[in-house]
Amino acid sequence: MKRDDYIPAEAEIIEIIQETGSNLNIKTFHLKLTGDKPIFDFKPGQFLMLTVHGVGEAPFGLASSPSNRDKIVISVKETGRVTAALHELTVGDKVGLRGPYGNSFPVEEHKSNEMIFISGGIGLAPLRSAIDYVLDQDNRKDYGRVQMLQAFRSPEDMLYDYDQPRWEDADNTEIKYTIDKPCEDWDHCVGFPHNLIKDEIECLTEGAKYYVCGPPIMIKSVINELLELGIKPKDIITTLEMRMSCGLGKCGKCNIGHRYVCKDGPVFSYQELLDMPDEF
Amino acid sequence: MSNSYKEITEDLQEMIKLIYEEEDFDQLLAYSRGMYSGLIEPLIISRDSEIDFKRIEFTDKAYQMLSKYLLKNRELKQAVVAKPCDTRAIAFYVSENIIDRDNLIIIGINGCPGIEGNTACDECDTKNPVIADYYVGEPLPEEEFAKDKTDLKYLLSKDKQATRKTHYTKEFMRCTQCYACRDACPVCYCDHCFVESNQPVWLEEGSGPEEDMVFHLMRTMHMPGRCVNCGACEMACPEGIEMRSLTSHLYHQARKYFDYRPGLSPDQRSLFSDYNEEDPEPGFLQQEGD
Amino acid sequence: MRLKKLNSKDLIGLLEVLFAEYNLIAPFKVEQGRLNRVLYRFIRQDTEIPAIYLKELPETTPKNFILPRDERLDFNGLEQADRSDETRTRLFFGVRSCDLAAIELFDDVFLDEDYLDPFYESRRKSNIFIGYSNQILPPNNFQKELGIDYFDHQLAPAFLYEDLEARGRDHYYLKIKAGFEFPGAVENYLEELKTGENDQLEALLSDWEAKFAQESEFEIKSKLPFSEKIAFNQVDWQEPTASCLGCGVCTYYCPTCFCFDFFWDRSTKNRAWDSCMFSVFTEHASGHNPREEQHQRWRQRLLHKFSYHPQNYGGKPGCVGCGRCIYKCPVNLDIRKVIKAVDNSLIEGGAGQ
Amino acid sequence: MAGNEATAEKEEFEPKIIAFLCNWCSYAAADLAGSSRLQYPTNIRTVRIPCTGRLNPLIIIKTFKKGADGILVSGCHPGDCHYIDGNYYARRRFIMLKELLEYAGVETERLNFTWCSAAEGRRFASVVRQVVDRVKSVGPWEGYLAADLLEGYDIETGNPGSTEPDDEGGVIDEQFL
Repeated sequence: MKRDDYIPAEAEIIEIIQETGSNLNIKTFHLKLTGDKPIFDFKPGQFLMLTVHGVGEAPFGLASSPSNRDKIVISVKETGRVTAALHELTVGDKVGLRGPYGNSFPVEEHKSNEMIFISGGIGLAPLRSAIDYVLDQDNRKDYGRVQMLQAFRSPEDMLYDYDQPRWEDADNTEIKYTIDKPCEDWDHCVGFPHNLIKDEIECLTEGAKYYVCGPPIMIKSVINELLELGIKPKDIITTLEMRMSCGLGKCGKCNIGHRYVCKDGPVFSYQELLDMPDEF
Repeated sequence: MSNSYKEITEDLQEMIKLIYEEEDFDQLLAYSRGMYSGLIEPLIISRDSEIDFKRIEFTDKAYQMLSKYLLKNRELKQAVVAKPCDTRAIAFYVSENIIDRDNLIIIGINGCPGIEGNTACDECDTKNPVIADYYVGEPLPEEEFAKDKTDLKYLLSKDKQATRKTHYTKEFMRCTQCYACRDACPVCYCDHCFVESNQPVWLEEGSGPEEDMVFHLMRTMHMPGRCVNCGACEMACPEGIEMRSLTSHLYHQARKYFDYRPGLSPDQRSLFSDYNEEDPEPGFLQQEGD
Repeated sequence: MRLKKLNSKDLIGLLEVLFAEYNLIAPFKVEQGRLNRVLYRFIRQDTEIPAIYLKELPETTPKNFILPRDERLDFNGLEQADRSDETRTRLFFGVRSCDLAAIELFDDVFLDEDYLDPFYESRRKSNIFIGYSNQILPPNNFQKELGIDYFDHQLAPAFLYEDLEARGRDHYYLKIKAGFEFPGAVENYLEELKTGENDQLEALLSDWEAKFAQESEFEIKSKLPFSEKIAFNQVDWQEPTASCLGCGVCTYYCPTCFCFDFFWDRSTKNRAWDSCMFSVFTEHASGHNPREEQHQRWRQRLLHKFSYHPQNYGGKPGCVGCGRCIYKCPVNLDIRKVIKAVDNSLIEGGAGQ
Repeated sequence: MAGNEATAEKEEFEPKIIAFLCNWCSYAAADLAGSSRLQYPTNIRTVRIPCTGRLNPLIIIKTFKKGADGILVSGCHPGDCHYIDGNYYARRRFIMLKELLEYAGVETERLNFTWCSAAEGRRFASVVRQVVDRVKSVGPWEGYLAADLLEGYDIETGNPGSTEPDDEGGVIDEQFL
């Protein structure tokens, strides 16, 4: 019976990585609980509520794999008041942390399948937790081929360039990058992800699971494209982003129909989304 | 001689029947009685859904400003039943190019008998519509707005400043910041209100009483040259807070200093988007000895 | 179960005893601005007791005390409150059955085992509710349609019935349920019912009920929970809710609305009421808003009470039919008109039965 | 005894005054006053604004809320505005704002508007002295609300417990003490 769920635990920022250029400001924060308290165990796809003292609180997807026990990783795009205040903080500053909340990617259930990760911009952050979990040495053998299509607005908006070498030479793994508009010395793909799936990804309609995350319009267009290619709704998994305050299904902000994205989600298969009203 | 509500109701029913035959429009805005509650509520009905003209009414409780609903679907051609203060708000919309005059069929109520419990009606200075296409009721002679009327009529003019401060403290302590006053006000039409802005933060969250006062002061500061003194803010307040004296005071001071009353004609410039070299400077620090 | 009768003087005596024993909260008629309102108030001294006003339905409900409009989430303050038992129990006197049903709804939401809300629990646990009813059906009340009994509720250990037409000792009936004891001193204000008088109250209540039945002709044909699919796809939400101004007053005065938001006052975390009728309720920092239009917010409010809450909480309705949202609304938008619109579509859609 | 104690208290009271100075005239005048060694009270904290026309009246309302005891707004003389008519527009707003705040209970001495051109260093110094004296005469800022009534405010129910004549105050909420 959780009693102290609204009051955040104290955490400290141990590292800040500036991921992108200044116009689309994304930073990755490495956090650990003060007093070396052990990190709460979580599953890929879950999220936490981060409090910037005196400013506010917001949900952030956990971007590190659960097997990484010594720090919590989140990536934050500067859009509103809380994220702007968070971007002002420096290493050593204290923040509030509570969680983990929500369900998780069905990675256990999807063992022995091929895994395809399609991400749009900051949508790569929650997927990174699942990617690292799948590519972890003692999990890799349980999964088939891994394909990734990572879309960004422009080359300097790419995330996790320090992970790319590790991902690229993980076995039986291919990564394709794409940006919106062509620009010089860019030799990867160009264009929106839903137009590239047909020829960049080898789509199997059996034994392959598709993980999609990005801005709402991108999720919808990629899902439509996958359905056209014959992928079954139950094989398409996405994670939604809603405005949240409590994270426990009480404050009434994040519901789609009678289901709460914070408690029954944020991860939904497209099968589940089909019988939920179109309200996200 | 002022028109009775019954007469106006009957005239309105006739007039709207006539308009349904003669004019084409997309939506009608009028008043009617709630099916279950029996309370007066705005009737917003599209032209093609069938309408029972007998349900159209005008009573002493019809304080809601139908002109406010014009803003919600500006691209439609709308017929609206308009009290004189409504027509002033509409004239203001047209003068600020917020709404296209050709999209409107205004049914003005002449000699408005006023709304029960609305202190604004006691000091009303527009008994007849300012602009309209059709009229109901007999026009009342416009009371020439005597100079002294500006000081006497509105509520707290003569009291000492301390009593006004106590009055507003007592009133605004009840404010729950639900913003019904802003939502009911016909001249509150911004897309992004300062209330909901979080960059910059004008109103700290949480409803401590002083923050409520700051909200009302900031809202009132938008009113000079817009407020048509209709009293809808006070009538909409679920806590019965008396806050109209703030906007009413500025309404009368704008008359005193600039001889300006908003919404008198569709081609009028608004108070703050205009100036005059010889505007007065009351209370400014002039030279050395001031 | 014991039945007692008392006249107005006895009632005042009874309240004085309760005032000595408990933190007494009761409704008062207060003149505020241009409104005459009935509000719950802490009673500070016994001279205020005669001014208690029970006849009309209060505008506020125990919700203001149990889930306050503004609450500082002071966790360590909570610790002391738990340990110190000298905080006297609070006794709410004169609570209507629809408001009691609303408190029961809050208990389902905030006291469920896996996410127990400590702040709600500390304000809720030491409370006693004494019910009240008379023969005036509050305006716009449709609680019958949601299966809420006019004259009793299991959260109230005792219920007071006031017969406005009777004089003297027949004016008030007090039903005290088994297992509940008033403080001893109360006994001398209560007159034991003579034999054969028990069914006198039953008769009174049943013809009150008959009177109420004719007064409210509003009826919900479809069973709860309303089907989400049909409500989303086949109901024209725009037309019945076109006059809504989006001010959120309905949710502030609704006894069953509990949506909240956190905010920070310097470094302390606070909780305050929020409203799904506000435009920024679901607005993302990126500007994306799943519910742009006001009729979508109305759809959320109505379906939360008539579809989502019943689906998540075992079929129990999310609305108690008290009617406050109707006469408090600045444009008097009647929720029954919107319920009817959905009800009709459900029946046409075949899912009604 | 209380008399001089009050004045003693006033003596130490050094008002915090926020001065919104228009960059082209009054800010330059303040600069000139400084460079020509003119003495004037140090109570003002200057905020440079491009023109008085740029000053949103909400900023002034919020400045008082944040605890300023007095405010001075000074710009170019009407007709000399670097942006031609910024100060003309500002003038109407300030008149209305002054009327509103005075009506709502804020002493008129707290809110001061004036015009001061770049050459009037001396006049700027005397204006500041004048404003400091005016604000001192009304004492420190205690908020927009009558503080004594706040005791009765009962945040829990939002009912203003103490405003009823026969009521001495509802549950006192320590948040507001």
